[in-house]
Amino acid sequence: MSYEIKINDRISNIEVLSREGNKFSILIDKRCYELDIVEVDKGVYSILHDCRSFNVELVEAKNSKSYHVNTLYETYEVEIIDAETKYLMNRRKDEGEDQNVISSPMPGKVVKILFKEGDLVKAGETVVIVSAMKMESEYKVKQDRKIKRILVKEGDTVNGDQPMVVIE
Amino acid sequence: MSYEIKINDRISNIEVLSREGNKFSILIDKRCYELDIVEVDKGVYSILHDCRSFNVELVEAKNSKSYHVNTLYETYEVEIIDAETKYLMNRRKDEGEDQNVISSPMPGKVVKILFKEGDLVKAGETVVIVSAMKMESEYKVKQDRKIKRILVKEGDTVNGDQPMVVIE
Amino acid sequence: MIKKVLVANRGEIAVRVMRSCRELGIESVAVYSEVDRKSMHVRYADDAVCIGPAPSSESYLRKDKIIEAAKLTGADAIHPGYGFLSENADFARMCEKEGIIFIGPSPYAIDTMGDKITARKTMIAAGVPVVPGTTEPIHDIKTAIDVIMKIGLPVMIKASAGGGGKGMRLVKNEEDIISAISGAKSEAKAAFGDDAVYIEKYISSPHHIEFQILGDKHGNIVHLFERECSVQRRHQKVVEETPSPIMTQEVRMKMGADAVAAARAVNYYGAGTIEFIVDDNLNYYFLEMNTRLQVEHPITERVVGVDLVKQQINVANGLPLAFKQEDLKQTGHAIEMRIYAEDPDNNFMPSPGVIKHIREPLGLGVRHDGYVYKGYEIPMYYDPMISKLIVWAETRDEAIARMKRALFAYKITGIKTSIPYLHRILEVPDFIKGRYNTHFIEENQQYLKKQNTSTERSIDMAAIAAFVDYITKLESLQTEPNTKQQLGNNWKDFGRKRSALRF
Amino acid sequence: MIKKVLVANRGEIAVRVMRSCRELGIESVAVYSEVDRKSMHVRYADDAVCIGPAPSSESYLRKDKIIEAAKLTGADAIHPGYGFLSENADFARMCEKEGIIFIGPSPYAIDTMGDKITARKTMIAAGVPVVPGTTEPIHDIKTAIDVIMKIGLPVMIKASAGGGGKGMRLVKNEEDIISAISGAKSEAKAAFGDDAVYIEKYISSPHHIEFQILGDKHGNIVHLFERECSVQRRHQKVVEETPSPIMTQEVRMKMGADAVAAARAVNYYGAGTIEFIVDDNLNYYFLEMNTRLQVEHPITERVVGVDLVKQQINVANGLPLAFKQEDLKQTGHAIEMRIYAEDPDNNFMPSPGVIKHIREPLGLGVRHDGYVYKGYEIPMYYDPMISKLIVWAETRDEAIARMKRALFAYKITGIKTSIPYLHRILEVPDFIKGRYNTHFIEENQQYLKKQNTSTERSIDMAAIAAFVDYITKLESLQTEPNTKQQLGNNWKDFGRKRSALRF
Repeated sequence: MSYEIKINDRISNIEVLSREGNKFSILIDKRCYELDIVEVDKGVYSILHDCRSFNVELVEAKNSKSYHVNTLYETYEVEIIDAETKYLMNRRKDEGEDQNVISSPMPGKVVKILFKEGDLVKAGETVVIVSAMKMESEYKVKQDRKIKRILVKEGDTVNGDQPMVVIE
Repeated sequence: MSYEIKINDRISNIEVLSREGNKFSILIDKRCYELDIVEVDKGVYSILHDCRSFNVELVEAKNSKSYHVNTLYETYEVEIIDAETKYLMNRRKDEGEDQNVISSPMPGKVVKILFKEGDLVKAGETVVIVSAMKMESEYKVKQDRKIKRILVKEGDTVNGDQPMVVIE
Repeated sequence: MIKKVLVANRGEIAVRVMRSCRELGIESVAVYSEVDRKSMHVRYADDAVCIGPAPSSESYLRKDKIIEAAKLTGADAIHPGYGFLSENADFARMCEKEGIIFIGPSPYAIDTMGDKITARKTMIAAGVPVVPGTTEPIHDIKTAIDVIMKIGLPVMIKASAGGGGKGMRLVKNEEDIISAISGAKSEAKAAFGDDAVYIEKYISSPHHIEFQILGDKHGNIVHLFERECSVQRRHQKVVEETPSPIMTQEVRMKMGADAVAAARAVNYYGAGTIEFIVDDNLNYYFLEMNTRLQVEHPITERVVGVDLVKQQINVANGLPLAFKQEDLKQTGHAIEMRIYAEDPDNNFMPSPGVIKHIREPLGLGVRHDGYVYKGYEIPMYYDPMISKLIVWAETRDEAIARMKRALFAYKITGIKTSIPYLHRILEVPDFIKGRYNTHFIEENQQYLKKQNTSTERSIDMAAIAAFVDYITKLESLQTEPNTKQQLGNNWKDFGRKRSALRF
Repeated sequence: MIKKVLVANRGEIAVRVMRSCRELGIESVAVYSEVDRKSMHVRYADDAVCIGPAPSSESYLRKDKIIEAAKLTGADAIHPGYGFLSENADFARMCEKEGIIFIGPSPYAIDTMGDKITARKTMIAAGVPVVPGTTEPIHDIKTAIDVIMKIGLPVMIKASAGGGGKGMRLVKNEEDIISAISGAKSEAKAAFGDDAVYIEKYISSPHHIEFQILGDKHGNIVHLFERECSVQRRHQKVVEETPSPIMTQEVRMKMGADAVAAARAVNYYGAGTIEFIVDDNLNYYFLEMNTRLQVEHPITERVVGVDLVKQQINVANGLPLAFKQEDLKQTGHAIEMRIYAEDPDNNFMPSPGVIKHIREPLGLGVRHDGYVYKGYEIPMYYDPMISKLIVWAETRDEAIARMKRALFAYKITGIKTSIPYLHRILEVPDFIKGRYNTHFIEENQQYLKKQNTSTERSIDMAAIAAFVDYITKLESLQTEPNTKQQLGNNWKDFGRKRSALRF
């Protein structure tokens, strides 16, 4: 069964042609790889291809189908696109969701919220300031926007990827 | 609810009197401990008692109720004795099970089996030889016995605690 | 003699101090904030006391609670580490008053060196060179010219009343002096209504070089040579090395003697650091003194072969230094790099979070001073430094190669770290040549930006690993759960099984 | 110049060799047996080739497969590590024939030093002291007395035809010589029908001291001082240190010169070790030469400041040594302890298994050369050594304290290890004093047995941790499983949920 897989911005077709123990034959787009793949520790893979030794580390991202993937020098965002994901991606496109949310990419503390619900914000203005590890990060809007909902208050602790402000 | 717990050869009564987050009040025999207990990694516990910092590491042993426990300099075998365990312990006593089995305490390879089923073995004689890490270990009987069943054959790979020979 | 040391700090430095205590047979006490309950220093210590909520102002900076913890646990000494209360003279005084040994210099030395103006005056009196400049405003051109000729070019002329670059002139050539003074003066007059100016030596390519010193309570002071700390980002040191690649033995001896003189001027005891600003011609000027252990102390430990924390404790115990200046020498080359929980490819955004997996670099010539472990959550309240990688080798080139090897083997997942950025620093030609100053990072942006090293194959391998992980999960999900294996035989027999949970 | 090195080994030494290759910019190739697919050397290498099933005879000892792997991956050199094929002259010859550089000495040197009798003769010819003794059987008492007077007391008299202790006599005092010879002869006659005897110098408290040497292909040979290896259990080294606590500078220089002479006698190049047996008066005798890197080489690396693997590669490349004897010196003190997967409290039973959790010791002066990691299963087919802990300090006392600190911080669960046993060695008075010989372990059994350090409180803590773990599991089992959290929101939506599995 063939899947679609998204690596950063590249979308590829991927399919396991055959498998015997840890020996895989995998087709990705038109490239066929004969591989020896073992998981040496939770999320840590050792892959041998043509005698070359690759180490790949996975951390599950927002759900069980998306990963942060580290190779020797690079980090990739990988997502397996199944029917569900496609559906969600389409819905997201239709509803314009997500682009309208200001989220904190890291855990931190909300230091300041500079607007209130209903306010109009000019492009480039800072909406919210989050502090983590003695550093403050400002979250701005790129275009003129209106504050629809504010989901946090000053002093709140937020997690990574937690939505803070909904704009329209 | 009070449990019985076996630490090496000591059997104690143990009970959580109260718990609030990671603060525990625990009664063991007649000793009451006020403790701050957190699991810092899977099976690795940090315990604070009267400002003293203890590090305890657990490895599950033969089932979910028994542990190998490492403290700073010591290793203990700990088993929680619930109704089931008591039942099994009694049955074991009645049937004389387990004492009649020669098991390998470590993974290894069966190098030699010196008797066959039905043979009579004299006290001190070696029944089976297992090899691991370039070292051979001999398993003997302490008293005159009869070989009831042989569960492995020469060349077999055995796991830790795997029964090899049943004697009577 | 000290029997039990409370370490008033957290993170790698707390663990590092406790290690030396353990080697000396001294017990250690950890203090921790509520979010640091699982922190390594709590696990490593013999005793541990909670001193308050996460914000430093409510815990690690609370002098009263720390003293209280020392009394509760019977600690007879306090080591402040670096940061937090390490350069707080009041805290040192409080310890003294409570009969607890403060492992650090006298409150007098902290105070004197802590105030920039007092420190500068003290250094001038001690004959230690400071950045030449006027201390009084100058109004007439002739005095200005005299002063400039005395200081020597280049100089910076600054409006006394000034700010924001107004009335500032950099003078490099003699023929520009008069026009520069006139220009600065008239600009200052126009902007601030006051034409007075200051003149200061301008150091165009400054190097930050510091000297480690050690003094005892018997008046003995030695230096342990220099550390080159010019690789800085936003005034934060990123790489430190010793010996400095620009140093000569002659200048080293002179600077060392001046560092000792600087320390002697405040009757210094304990470990301290004299920071100098140095130009390309190795003219050097006192910048400030850090009256504590530095983050980068391990490179000195490695090259000189001395455990600085043990020395601090010995001095606090009133012992004389065990060595004289002539006993000390530098062997080989050491480099330190600081690993931060931050995303170097996204404006160095801090990256707190849970360590999912960690593999620390090991082997010949590598020291790794850290405190995080698998499963540990790096809190968002403190400094993002998670560890320090220190390598030693016979030569600088070999040390660089070794550092690359160590960075290659250092794996952390779950958070972003500065490791890829540090890799890139080691590839910058100016760094390799040892020709760099404090402008290094800003001048080498083109080398330090994220390079695209992706090949089609490496992208494919990333995709394949994720895909295989996914389908393996899917398969195990579609198989009937094997509860028996997970929970041991006995659960099932007793019909307790509700479902199989991960624990 | 060598571009790619195949490491014909596994475990810590394979990783250690690859580290130096990486620093030199040389690619590395791992070979592995079927059970070693997940082993660290496979993960660390640039290339990896499977060479057969688990038993060494079918993989790591298969010369043909290893050469084949080198050709397949384009490796131009092979490093044999220690053990396996490292002292196999045939393998060295095969490499040569196939145009692959063998990183080690010449086949001639391996052969000569590999045969005990040839080696002894070669050493006598080179003027290197060997254990004094007769090589021909002696029949008459007068000759025997002459020989004994020449060798000096004490001596061991052994029946030529003998065995099993029959006809053996230890002579310590001059007045016992005649009766001992007569007794031995008549006992030999009675037992074997032959009264001929051998006489050999008896070393009552032997020390095992070895010298590291390095030679190049241009006839330069230096020594890198001694390693004291007298702490042995069943002829296996357990602790090594340098400098030797019994060595004097004078004897060191003499032994070093003899070690160089020994190596020169076989035109040695590469790294090698001359083992000596030494008595309490520092009389020393050649024992054997190891024509390879030793397990304990890191203590020399630390105290002399030289990367021995890099030196081996440089020599193999035909480069001359970069230093002369007078450039080398010892700084401080280093100790190595070997960590085995074995149960010291159960007759040193091997303990293969899965590493559940590992925390490696770090910090100032600690090097840890290992290869296991969390989740790794130590196979039952190979040597039980899992890592080596090497510490350095200014003095021997400090090094011992540091080793204790490192052992304290070194945590492995899932298997039994020798760590508690090593701890006890460091507490033995004779070890602390540095007064020990090869009888150390057997003479100090009372200190080395498991001590009961349990207190009621520590037993209670063990019980409590297990109990809390148990009831936490029980609770989560009795709660409705929160599938959502475990698998992400999306699973549920699509009704794929069958059960919650741990993955």
